[in-house]
Amino acid sequence: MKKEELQSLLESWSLDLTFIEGETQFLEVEVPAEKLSELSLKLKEESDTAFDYLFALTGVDYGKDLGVVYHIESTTHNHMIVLKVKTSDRENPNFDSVNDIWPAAYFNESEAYDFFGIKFNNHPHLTRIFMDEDWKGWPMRKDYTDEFNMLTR
Amino acid sequence: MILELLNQFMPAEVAFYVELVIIAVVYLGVFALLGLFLVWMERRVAGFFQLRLGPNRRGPSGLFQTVADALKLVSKELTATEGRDKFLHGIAPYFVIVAALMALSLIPFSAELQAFDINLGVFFVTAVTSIEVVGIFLAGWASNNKYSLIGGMRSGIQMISYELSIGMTIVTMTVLAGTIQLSEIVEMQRGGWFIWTGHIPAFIGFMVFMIAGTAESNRTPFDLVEAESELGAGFHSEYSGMGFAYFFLAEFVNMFIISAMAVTLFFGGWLLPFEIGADIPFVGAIIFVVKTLSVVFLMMWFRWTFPRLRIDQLLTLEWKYLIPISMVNIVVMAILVWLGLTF
Amino acid sequence: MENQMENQEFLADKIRTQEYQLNMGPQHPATHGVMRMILQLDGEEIKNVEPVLGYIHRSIEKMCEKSSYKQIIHLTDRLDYLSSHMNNEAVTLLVENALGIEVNDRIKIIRTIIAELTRMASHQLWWGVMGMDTGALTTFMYAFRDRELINEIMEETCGARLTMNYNIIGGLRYDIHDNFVKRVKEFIVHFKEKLPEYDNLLSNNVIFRKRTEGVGIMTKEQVIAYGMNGPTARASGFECDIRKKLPYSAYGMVDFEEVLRTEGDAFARYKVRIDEMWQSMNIIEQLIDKIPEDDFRMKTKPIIKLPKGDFLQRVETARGDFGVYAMSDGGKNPTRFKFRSPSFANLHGLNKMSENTKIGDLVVNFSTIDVVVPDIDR
Amino acid sequence: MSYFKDIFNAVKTLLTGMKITGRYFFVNLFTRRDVITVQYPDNIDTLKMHDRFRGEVIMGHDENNMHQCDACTICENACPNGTIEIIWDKEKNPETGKTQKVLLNHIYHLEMCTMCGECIEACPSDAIEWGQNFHHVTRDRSNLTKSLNRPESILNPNFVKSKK
Repeated sequence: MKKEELQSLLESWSLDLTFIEGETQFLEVEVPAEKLSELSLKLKEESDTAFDYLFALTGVDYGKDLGVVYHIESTTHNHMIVLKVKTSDRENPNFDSVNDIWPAAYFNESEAYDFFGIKFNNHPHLTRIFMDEDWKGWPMRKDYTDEFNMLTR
Repeated sequence: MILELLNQFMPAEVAFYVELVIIAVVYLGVFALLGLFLVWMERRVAGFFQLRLGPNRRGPSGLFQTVADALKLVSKELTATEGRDKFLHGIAPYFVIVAALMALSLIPFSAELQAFDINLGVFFVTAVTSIEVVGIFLAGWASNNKYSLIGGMRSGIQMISYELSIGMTIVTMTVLAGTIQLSEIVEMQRGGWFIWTGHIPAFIGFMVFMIAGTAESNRTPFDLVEAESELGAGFHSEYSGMGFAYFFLAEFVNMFIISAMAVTLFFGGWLLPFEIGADIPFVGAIIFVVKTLSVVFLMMWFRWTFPRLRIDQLLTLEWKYLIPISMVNIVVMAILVWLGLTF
Repeated sequence: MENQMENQEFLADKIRTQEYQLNMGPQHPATHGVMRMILQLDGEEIKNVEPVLGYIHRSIEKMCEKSSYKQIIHLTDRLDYLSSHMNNEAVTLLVENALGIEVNDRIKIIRTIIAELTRMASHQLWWGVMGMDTGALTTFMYAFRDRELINEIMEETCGARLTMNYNIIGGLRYDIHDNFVKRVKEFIVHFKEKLPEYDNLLSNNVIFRKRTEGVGIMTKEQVIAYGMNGPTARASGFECDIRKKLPYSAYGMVDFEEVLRTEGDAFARYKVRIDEMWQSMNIIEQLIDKIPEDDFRMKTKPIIKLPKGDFLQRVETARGDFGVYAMSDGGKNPTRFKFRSPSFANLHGLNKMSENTKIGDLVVNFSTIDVVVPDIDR
Repeated sequence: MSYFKDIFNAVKTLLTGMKITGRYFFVNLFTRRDVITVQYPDNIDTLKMHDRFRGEVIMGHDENNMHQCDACTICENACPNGTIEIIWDKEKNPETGKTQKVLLNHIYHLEMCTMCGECIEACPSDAIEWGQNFHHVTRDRSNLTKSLNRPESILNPNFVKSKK
């Protein structure tokens, strides 16, 4: 499905989505955090979209907001969509887990938690997978200070 | 011979015990040298199989490399896990090494060179070699390490199973030989090696013996007890220094014993075909060692070619293939001997 | 008789058995690096596998945020070091596509040839290690014999054997060496002779077959759900070859087959990689005589700044679908640089694959999903 | 029947494998033809690396002990790891009377270098280049911190800053 067709289809679902304008590679959709799991499930279940392959799940620190970017692909239609969720809550960022929809999110959500401190509700086993269990702070956040920074001299 | 020499200058009883001590010391020396030589041979052979040279720096063709390694092992600190069963952990290597030594004493190197020629020969060897499993099992159990424990458990399953088909093959051959005294078995082959006179069942018996023997000595494709890629080092994970060296040497000497048994049972021991060179003294021993090393080489060839089996496949192979085959083999052999169809 | 049976059942109830945990790794020969797996075992049978990651986490993504785009390239060498060229290519293609730099055919073809050589070298190493994991130690050296020739070619042309860092934005670091074409052709002749040996030594071996066939079966649906990719997923019939799906570099110019199998077991995963080596040779043979005379690098600006926006570039590395996701605010450095690593994605399936299998099967399964631990940990 | 067929096929495949390894064994036993390993410290004199081999970064000096580095610090900035440190001073050129940068010490931390080549790529005057030496083994890490310009070396007065 083409980018435009996909956009019009998604608009008809009336889920309060914002589409990012401009020259983007794929259709980029900004989703309100509370609608994420509803939209995800619909994207996967609907036969027109059939987004069944979670390609990448990226935690992002936008400076002020924290967010997660989902690259989701359909193996039947070969189209891709980018979902973005954001929250301005830096103390306790919280999204719904998509682990039950795409099991591929299992480690990826742990990774986002590990690096950005983003919590995912209903994730079965959210741990710090790369850093030590007792690591202080969220290292990939922009405001994280690293006393042993090798890069800036 | 030694006894006569000793009798000249000491009482007969003392001489008897002194002789035993001398023989024991000689066998210990042979054991150590044999082990070191086989380790060197394995490494060198593995080198050629793997398109490399193997040890070639110390001594001629790297012959002293293993000596250096042994010295290193002796000088190493002994470390062990906390919470191990100290007594069993300490005693386990000796089970293995004593079993190997006892079996070695029965090997008929030539008509003259056999320390201990009892009429139960073959039976005694199988009995003694099966003690080894106790040592390996204890090592696995006492180490307080799960990898060792799994290795020990596997060894229990594996060695007891494969003991059966080894035993059956030996029975097959004793049906042909009519005796279980090792020196007599060799003497029976003066007219022709058993692999020739026993033709089909003997050949099948040899194959079964080689497979089961490889499994008995815990070598690839049956090295599940150690299974480097699965268990690290298996039962001897927690042994260092001499403890490890004992296991290591015993493994190689066991390989030698299995091969020596194969040579005795199938390839006429110290005899050459058509009695060539039968009169020259000590040539028999050389012939025997050369033959045994060829069989050892065959086992090394297996090791450096085949992947390892899985534990359930190991048992499938034993119980579904080797045991039925060797059972039928005994019957076939018995019929052949009864009908006089052997050569 | 019946009585006896009853007694036995009674005994089986009485013997107290217990599941136990086994730490496999971080220093374990089968984990191919420093990775730990916590196994929940019932005797020899595996009930659960839980990978513990991060032993060689180097925060490359964080380093990328502080590096310029030129400097990022050499960091990607250190992710999946066995397909370092393809990783470099992903970053260069990302920047080139974002800036609208169209490289000439010479660059494209050379990149593709070197990528395929790297893929073969990677698969050769994997084959050797696969043999070692199943216990056939000799395969390792045979694989290295052939891999050494590729590394020689790389060293002569790129200057390094493994972390080549040969791609730069807008072209290649050096032109190909004078001997390059000759040596590659020699290698193809040599390897066509030696690849059947791989089959005879390992693939057809009855023990190896028994160890791999029917082990760790993954269906196509499972593979997609777990986000698996690369040869591992193609063994279950999932068409996920980026070279076919979204052709980049010179893959559009060549005619090759996407290797697919439907069994989904360990042997299928094994066989896919063996067949991919044939396909790689096929691709190189088609391209090696077609390298046009041209510049080996395009003109680029000295300081590279990406336009504002998000960019994604996917390439097919030896392990699968490698994605680079860059978020730029228009500056010299990216604000977020994410590597979607194929090994990490393939790891998701390990638990499912190893359900109710033996410890030996876990080693085989782990070997056939072919992870490179630095690629997981990043 | 398939029982025996299985056994037969199994033995056949095993023998095929043994044939391959056996062939290599006997070839290597008698001729050493297929041996692929190299006897490393023995061939140290004859071992030659490829011209492009990236062993370390060196600075070329000509016969008059002159180098081409005018301490522009472009390489220092291009390095992703902070491997290069350049210590320079301003000095008056006696001939022209202009003050110009003079290289005092081009410090190269080999222990931090990843051989990415960005510095050599960036250098506008081809002052630094790849060296093929790979014998970097040392007992003390401080030996790996090297000064690339030789003592008493001066800037080549005829050097041209060629923009790449």
